[in-house]
Amino acid sequence: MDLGPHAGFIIASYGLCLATVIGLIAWVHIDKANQEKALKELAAQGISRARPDGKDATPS
Amino acid sequence: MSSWGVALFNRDLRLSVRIGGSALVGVLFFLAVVTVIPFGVGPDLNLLARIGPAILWIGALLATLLGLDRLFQADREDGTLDLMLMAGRPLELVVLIKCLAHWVATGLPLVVAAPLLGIFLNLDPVAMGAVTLTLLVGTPALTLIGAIGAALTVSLRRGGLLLAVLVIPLAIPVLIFGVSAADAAIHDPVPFLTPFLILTALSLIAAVVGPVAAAMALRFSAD
Amino acid sequence: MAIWDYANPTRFLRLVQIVLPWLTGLCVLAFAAGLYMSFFVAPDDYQQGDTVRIMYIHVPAAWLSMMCYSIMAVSSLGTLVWKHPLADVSAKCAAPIGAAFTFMALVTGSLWGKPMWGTYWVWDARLTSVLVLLIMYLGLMTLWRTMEDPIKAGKAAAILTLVGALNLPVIKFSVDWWNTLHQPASVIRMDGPTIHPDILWPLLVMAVAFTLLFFVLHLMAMRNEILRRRVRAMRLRAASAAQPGTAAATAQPAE
Amino acid sequence: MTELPTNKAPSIIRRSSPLKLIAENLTIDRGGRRVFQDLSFTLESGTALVVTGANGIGKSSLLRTLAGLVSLAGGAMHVEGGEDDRPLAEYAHYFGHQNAVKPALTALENLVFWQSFIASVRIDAFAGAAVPPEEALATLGIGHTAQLPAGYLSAGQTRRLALARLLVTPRPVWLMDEPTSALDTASEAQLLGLMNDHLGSGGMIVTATHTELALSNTRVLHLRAAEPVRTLTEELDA
Repeated sequence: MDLGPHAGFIIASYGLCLATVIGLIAWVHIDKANQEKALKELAAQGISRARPDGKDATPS
Repeated sequence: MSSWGVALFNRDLRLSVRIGGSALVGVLFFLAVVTVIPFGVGPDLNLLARIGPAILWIGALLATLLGLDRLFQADREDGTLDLMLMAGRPLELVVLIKCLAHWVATGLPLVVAAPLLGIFLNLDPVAMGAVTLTLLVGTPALTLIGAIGAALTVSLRRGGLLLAVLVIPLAIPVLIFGVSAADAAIHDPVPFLTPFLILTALSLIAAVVGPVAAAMALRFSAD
Repeated sequence: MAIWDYANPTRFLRLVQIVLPWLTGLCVLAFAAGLYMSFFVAPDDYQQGDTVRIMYIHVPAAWLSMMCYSIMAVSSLGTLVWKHPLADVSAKCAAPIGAAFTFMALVTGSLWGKPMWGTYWVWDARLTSVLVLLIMYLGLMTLWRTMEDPIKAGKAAAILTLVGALNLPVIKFSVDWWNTLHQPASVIRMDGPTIHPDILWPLLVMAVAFTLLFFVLHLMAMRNEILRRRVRAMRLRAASAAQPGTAAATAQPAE
Repeated sequence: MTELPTNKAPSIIRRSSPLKLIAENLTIDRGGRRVFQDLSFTLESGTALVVTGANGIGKSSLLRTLAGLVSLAGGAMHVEGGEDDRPLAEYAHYFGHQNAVKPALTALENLVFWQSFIASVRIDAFAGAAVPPEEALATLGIGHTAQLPAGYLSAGQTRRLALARLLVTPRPVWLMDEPTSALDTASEAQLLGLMNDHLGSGGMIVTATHTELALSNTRVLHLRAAEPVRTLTEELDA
């Protein structure tokens, strides 16, 4: 299709948005991988996640 | 205000006067900023007269921000803040009084210095009076809004820069109406009174929102 | 209440596990439909030509930049007033996403403005407000990063978010006022009921797609944040377990 | 027939019950870590509670919690026998590691400020009275420094200046974290004297300390690490 005389601007807009969204998705995935790796390492050290009193340790 | 308020006000004022003459440093910084601008935009007196109010306002904003990071930090570092939290006085009022003392020590000297610096910027007497008047009404708002940033960054070792980043967006309306009112007095597209009254309203709103938010942040910071 | 059922992070994570695939699928479908419509169905604007197609990402991005801040403001109330345990997680995770959408809105706005108004940037009330919004997002993110303790940081950021929410309308109003003072309205406005249905439908579909994208990213980021706090709690426990109670001389700083 | 002592009637009605500090199931978290949980105790008027335990066990945190500076994750605390809606923090003086002394102000200015700033507690069950600032400085042996900027004071003198704060405003509960630090033996004896006087006038003291304090009427609260969650394990009368 033909985007007319301002094709460059349109492609640049969509391209930058795509790049930003890909950046966000990559951030979320890399972050997830990092946290899961850390959790695995801690579990390997034998540190349990739950507290002895049964309460969850995460945000209080 | 009862005696404890007066005692707090006097103490804070005395501290700012005795420690390093913070008023003097603020005014010197103000002078430095105003001196630097003509080097940036060129020595065209007409141009300077036109943007003079804006320069003075931006200088005042920066000078105010510069001194704000110690507003609560000094009290936190030596344990004073803990005692203030349990003194049985309304923390919002404590913040308001501290802001008032801080403004008298650092903001008021800027207002006094503004007419003198106006001479460098080729401002005519009317413009000088207008800028000074808007600064007098508007700088308390800067201090009060800045108090929120100061309270939020009180536990950070180097919070000064972050404070400026957090506070500047909040200070934009004050700047807009301050400069507009001063401009309106010089070449009037609008009457002076409209932006001036809005500026006054902003200061009054800041006198409520600032202490409430800052007090809340200080309570959390003790944890 | 339903929200309180998911106050427990573990239960929340389980919910995310179930909802996320569906939401992602819907989001992809919506984007496919939206992009197809905006490129092949929607007509050229007689005045703006093909550049009108930028609108299909610009307007949803701008809408999300506002919605995201609203979600942060509500989450902040959740932190300060209702003390919901996931509220500050939600607020913290919304900030980078909101900043990204605000950035998109600004960039596409500039790229749209250049062919239309002949300049990348005007100090128009809307653009300026969005720029201030971006600075506020970035400031909030910095505040979160600088504070070590996530709970303290959450409270501080919640206060700032609420003050910002009060301030945004004031900024909009003052910039509007300032703008009319300095340059009388000369900017083309694309709003109101004049939008033709051929343009409106792709726009709505894209808005839905963007909103879905936001929720997908937000849920994923929240899950990561919960995991991060879990890691933090476990590391703290690891540190205190390695230190028998009697020998240590450091553990608790007397701040 | 004698006149009825009408003017005395109100005081009979107002006669309050003795002061009592009650803490129930205190639980606190700091930085996502539980410091202690379900800690309960009551403290009667004229008694001192000595909190002992290893470093980092949460002694300072307990005192800061009682001072209202750390938010509770669970439990409640209040003072019985005073005004109803007043939080514990406003009955208490906190004497922590930091002195809250401004070096730029004179010793007297520091003290006068705290006297007027901190709200005093006047209730029947507590006989403590406000000591004039000059007198408080003299009592602590730093009367000669009254007009000196506090920055010129030695560490021990600054500590005593901080202590003088507790005398100029009467408040029934003293929360003292390592009160003897930076004090020499003579000043320590003086501090003990002041603490005993405070107990004698119906006050209460909660103190965290490593050294033995010869206080008149003490109870001991020993914090011990219960693996891996730290809880209060025993409460003894000394």
